[in-house]
Amino acid sequence: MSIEKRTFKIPVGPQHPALKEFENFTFTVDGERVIDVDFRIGYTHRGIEKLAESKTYIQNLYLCERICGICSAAHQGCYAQTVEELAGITAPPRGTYIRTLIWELERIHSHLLWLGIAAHEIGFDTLFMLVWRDREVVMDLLEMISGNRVNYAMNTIGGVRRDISDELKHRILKGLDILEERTKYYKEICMNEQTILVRAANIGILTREQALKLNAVGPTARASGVDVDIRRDDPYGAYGEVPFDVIVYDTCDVLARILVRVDETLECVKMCRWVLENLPEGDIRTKFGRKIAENEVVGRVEAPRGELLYYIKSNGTDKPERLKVRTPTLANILPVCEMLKGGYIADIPIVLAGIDPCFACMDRALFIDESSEKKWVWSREQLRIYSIKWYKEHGHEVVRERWKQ
Amino acid sequence: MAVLSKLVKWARIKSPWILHYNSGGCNACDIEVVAALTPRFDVERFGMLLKGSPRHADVLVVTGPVTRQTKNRLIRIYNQMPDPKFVLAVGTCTITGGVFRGGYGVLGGVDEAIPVDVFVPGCPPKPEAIIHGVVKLLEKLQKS
Amino acid sequence: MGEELKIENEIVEDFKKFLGENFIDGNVQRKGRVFIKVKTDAYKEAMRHALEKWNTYHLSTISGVDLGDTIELLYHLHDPANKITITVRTEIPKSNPEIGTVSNIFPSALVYEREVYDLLGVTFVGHPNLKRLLLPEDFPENVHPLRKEWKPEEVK
Amino acid sequence: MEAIELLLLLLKLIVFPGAIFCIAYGWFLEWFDRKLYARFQNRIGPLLTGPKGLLQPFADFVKLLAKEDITPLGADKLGFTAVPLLSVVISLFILLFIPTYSLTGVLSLPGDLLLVLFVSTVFGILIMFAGYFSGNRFSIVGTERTGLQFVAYEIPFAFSVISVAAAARSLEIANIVKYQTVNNLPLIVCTPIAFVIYLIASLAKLEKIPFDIPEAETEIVAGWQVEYSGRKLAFFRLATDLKMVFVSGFAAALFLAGPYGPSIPGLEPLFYTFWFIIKTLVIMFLLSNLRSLFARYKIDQVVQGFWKYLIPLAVLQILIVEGLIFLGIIP
Repeated sequence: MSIEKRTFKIPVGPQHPALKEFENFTFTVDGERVIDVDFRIGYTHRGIEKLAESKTYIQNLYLCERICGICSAAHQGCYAQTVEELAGITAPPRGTYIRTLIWELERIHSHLLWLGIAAHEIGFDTLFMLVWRDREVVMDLLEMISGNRVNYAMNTIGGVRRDISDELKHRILKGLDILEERTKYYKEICMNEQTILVRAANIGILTREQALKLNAVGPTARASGVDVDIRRDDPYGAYGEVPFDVIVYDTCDVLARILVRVDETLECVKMCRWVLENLPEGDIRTKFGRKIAENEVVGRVEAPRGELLYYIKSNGTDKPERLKVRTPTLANILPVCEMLKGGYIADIPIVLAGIDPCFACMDRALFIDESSEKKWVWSREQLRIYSIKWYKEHGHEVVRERWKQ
Repeated sequence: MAVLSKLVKWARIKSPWILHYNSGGCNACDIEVVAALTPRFDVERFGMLLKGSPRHADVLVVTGPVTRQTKNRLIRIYNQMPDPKFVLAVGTCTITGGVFRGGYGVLGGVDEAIPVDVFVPGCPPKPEAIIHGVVKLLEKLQKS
Repeated sequence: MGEELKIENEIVEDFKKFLGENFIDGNVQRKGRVFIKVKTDAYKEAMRHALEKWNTYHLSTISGVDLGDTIELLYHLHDPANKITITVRTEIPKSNPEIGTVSNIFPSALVYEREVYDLLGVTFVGHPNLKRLLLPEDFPENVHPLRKEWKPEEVK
Repeated sequence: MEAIELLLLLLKLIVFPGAIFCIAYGWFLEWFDRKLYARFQNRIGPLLTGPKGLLQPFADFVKLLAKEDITPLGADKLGFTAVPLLSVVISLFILLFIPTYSLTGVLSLPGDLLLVLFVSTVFGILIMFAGYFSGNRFSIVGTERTGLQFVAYEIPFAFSVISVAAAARSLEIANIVKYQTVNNLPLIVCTPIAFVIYLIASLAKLEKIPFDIPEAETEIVAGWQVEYSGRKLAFFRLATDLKMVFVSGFAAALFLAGPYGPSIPGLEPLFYTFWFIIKTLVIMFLLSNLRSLFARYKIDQVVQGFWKYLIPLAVLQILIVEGLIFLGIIP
C-alpha cells in the first residue's frame, strides 16, 4: 500500500476567535486520513517559572494568576493553598468556602466559553453567539464579587481578600438560577441537534485504555470513562464537605466531552448554591509572615481543563526557591495526538477544540502528506473552512462508514 | 477635493475593520476582544467587523506580551496590512510587558516591535474599554 | 495521629524493604503525600515498583530543581483510587546531567522529559525524540534558563 | 426625435433601473441582510452610520476605495485587476434584464431567459478566476472548493428556472411576467418546489453562510478573497450586493409576477417599482432567514443534498408542470 505523501503547510494567519496561545501541529496524512501527529508548543513560553524565583510570595500571587486568563482563579487558588501548606498556616473556613465558590463560578464561565467556541468550530455561529450572550450572566456575578471579569485576585496567602455580603449572596443565587435554566436548554440542543451530532458523535476517539496509559486529565479523561477528579481524589479547599458527584461518560468521543462539560456546569451551579447556603461565619483570612522556612509541597487543583499541579520549594527567604507549574493542557497533549490519528483532516479543528486546550487557536498546522511532497500550510481559519467544506462533499460516506464500524 | 477627503475620512471612521492577533498572552484580553463581538456589546453597531485576513483589515488589535517566538510573525502581519493602518495595544502586558516584564521570553511591550496608535490599559480591559479604545483611535483619525 | 497515616508509613516501610541500600530516605508529609529519595541507578525500579504494588499509574509531572552542584528530579506519581501521591526523587550531578528515560513505563513522560531537557539541560537516555519543547527557535543552543547560575539579562 | 430617445435610453441605463438605482438598492439589501442576520442572533447589527446604520455598506465601500491596493508578487497582474471590474460590470449588465419599473426589463429580447441563465453562471467562473489569479497557495485551495460547490448548485438553479419557463411556455422574461399578469396567477402557485430550490441554490450562488465560501461578512479568512484589498475588494463586495439584487429581482419576476400589482392606471412606473421593492424585500427576508436557520442545519449535508435531493425534485417539478398543462388545469 503506497503511502501518498503530501505536505500541507499553513502560512501564519491570524485566528478568530483568537483564544489561547499558539500551537503548531505537524500532521502526516495519507490523502484525507491523518496518520501521524507531531507538536511544537511554547509560543507563549514567557519564562514564568524563572520569573517566579525573583518575586516574593505575595507578588507571585499575581504572576500565577496570569498564566492562563480563563482558569486564573484555579491557578491563583492552587498557588495560595500550596503556599499556605508551605508556611503551615490554614485559611479560616469562611475564606476556604469563598475560595471554593470562586473556583466553581470560574468553571461555569470556562465551560460555557468553551461550548460557544466548539459550536463555532463546526460553523454553528448562532449557538456561539447565544452561549456567549448567556455567559455574560456569570461574568457579571464574578465582577460583582471581585471587581474584575477575569483575573479576580480574590485569593491571598491565608484566605480571601473580599467577603460576600448577604445582599451579594442573594444576587448570586438569582444569577445561578438563570444560568441553570439556560445550560439545561443548551444541553438539550447538544443532545439532539443534528448538526452537532454528525460533527461530534464518535469523532476523535480516545479509548479508556489510551486515556489511562497517556494519563489524560479532567473532562477529556472523564469523557473516556476514567473516573478521576482531584476534587474528590485529593480533597482540598471546601470540597471535603461540599456534596457533588463526578460526571463520567464512556462514549470516548467529542460529543461525550461536550456533554461532560455541560453536565459539570450544572453540577457547579448546585455546588455554588450549597456553598452559599452554608457559608460559615468568621473572618476570611489569617496573618501571613513574609518568610517561609525550608520546606517543599506538592499542591493540586481540579482546574476546568483538568489536574493542575504546583510544586513549590521554599528556602527560608521571602522568595520561592523553585515554583513548578504543570498546566492540564500539557497533560492532554499526547491524548489529543492519539485522538487525531486515524481521523480526517476535516475533524482536526473540532477534535483539537475537544480537549479545550489552553491554545485552541492552533495558528500553524503543517501537514506532511508523504507521496507528493507538496507543501501545504494552512492557517487556523483555512483549516476551519476546509473542514466545513470538506464535510459538505464527504458527509455521507463518512457517516455511513462510521455507522458501519 | 475637500468634500472628497471629508467623505473618505467619514467612511474610515464609520467602518473600522479589526484584525485580532494574539502574541502569546494569557488569553484574558483575547476573550474580552471576542466578547465585544457577542450580543451584549456587539461592535458591529459601530461598523466594526472582525476580519480574518490582514489584507482586509484597518486596525490591528494586539493582545499579550510579545513573546520572542511571535515577534517576527507580528511584524510580518503588520507589513501585510494595507495603509492606512492602525495598531491598538490591548492589555497592560501588551503595553509594557506587565507582570511578565523582565522574563527572558518576553519583549517589554508591543511598541518594541511595531508602532502603536492607542494603548488600552487593563488586565484584562473590559469590552467597553476596548470599544472606547477604538473610539479614541477614530477621534485621533478625525483630527489627523 | 499514627493510625490515620498508617498507609503512608506502610508505603515507606515497603519501599525501604524493596530497595534495600538504594533507599536513601522516605518521609510522610501529610495524609496522601509520601516522598521517597532513592539513588539514581535504582530510581527506575522504584518507579516500576510504585506502579505495580501501589498502582500509581498517573505520572502527574517531573519537577526539576537546580540545587547548585546537583539537579534533583522529582517524579510525582498519583493513585486516584486510594488518594495517595508518591514522589520518587533522585539527584544527578550537574557535571554530566544524564538519566535513563521512564517513557517506556509512563508514556506521558515523553512530554515532561522534553520540558526538563529544554529548561534544565538534563538529557534522558533512550528518549525517542528528545528535542526542544518550549524555548523559541532563536534561543541559543544548550543555554538552560532554569539553571540558577543563568541570568535573564544575558540573552537580551 | 432620435436624440431624445437616445437620451431617455441613456437615462434608463445610467440612472433609474440601471447602475445607480441597482447599486443603491444593492447596498440597501446588504444592510437589510446584515441587520436581519444580526437580529436573528440577538444582536443589533450596524447602527451608527447614517439613520439606523443604513449607510454602513456605502461607508465600507468608500473606505475600501481609499485604502492602499496591494498586488502580491505571485499574482497574475492582468487577471488580478481585471476580475473585480469584470464581476461588477457583468452584475450590472444582467440587471438590465430584470423588469423593475415596467413589465419588461430595460433590454428584452426573445430567449433572454437563457441568456440570463448563462450570464449568471459566469459569476461562479469569475470567482474561480479571482482565486486562481491571486496566486496565493491557499486561495487556490479556496477556489477549488468554490468550483466544486459551483458545479453542485448550478444544475438545480437552471432546472428550477426551466420549470417556470415550461409553465409559462416561453423563454422570454417579459412573456413570463405577462403570462402571470394576464392569468392573474403568480407562478409560485404551480411551481412551489421550484421556488424552494431556487432559494437554496441562490444562497449558494451568493456564498452565504451555509455554503461558507469565505464571505467578507462572516469574519472568517476569505479563501479566494484573501489577497484582494482596497479597490478590488470594494468591487467584489459591490458585485456580491448586485448579485443579491439580481437573485431577488429574478425570483420576483419568475415567481411573483415581477413588478405587477394593483396600481392607479396613470402612474404605472411608480407603483410597479414600489411592488418590485416589496417583493424583493420579501425574498431577501426569506434568504436571510434561511441563512441563519441553515446555520442550525447539518451544513455538510447541504451540498450533498443538491445532487441527491434537489435535482430529482426539480425534475419532478417539471413533470408536474407538464402534467398540469396536459390536463389543462393551468391556462
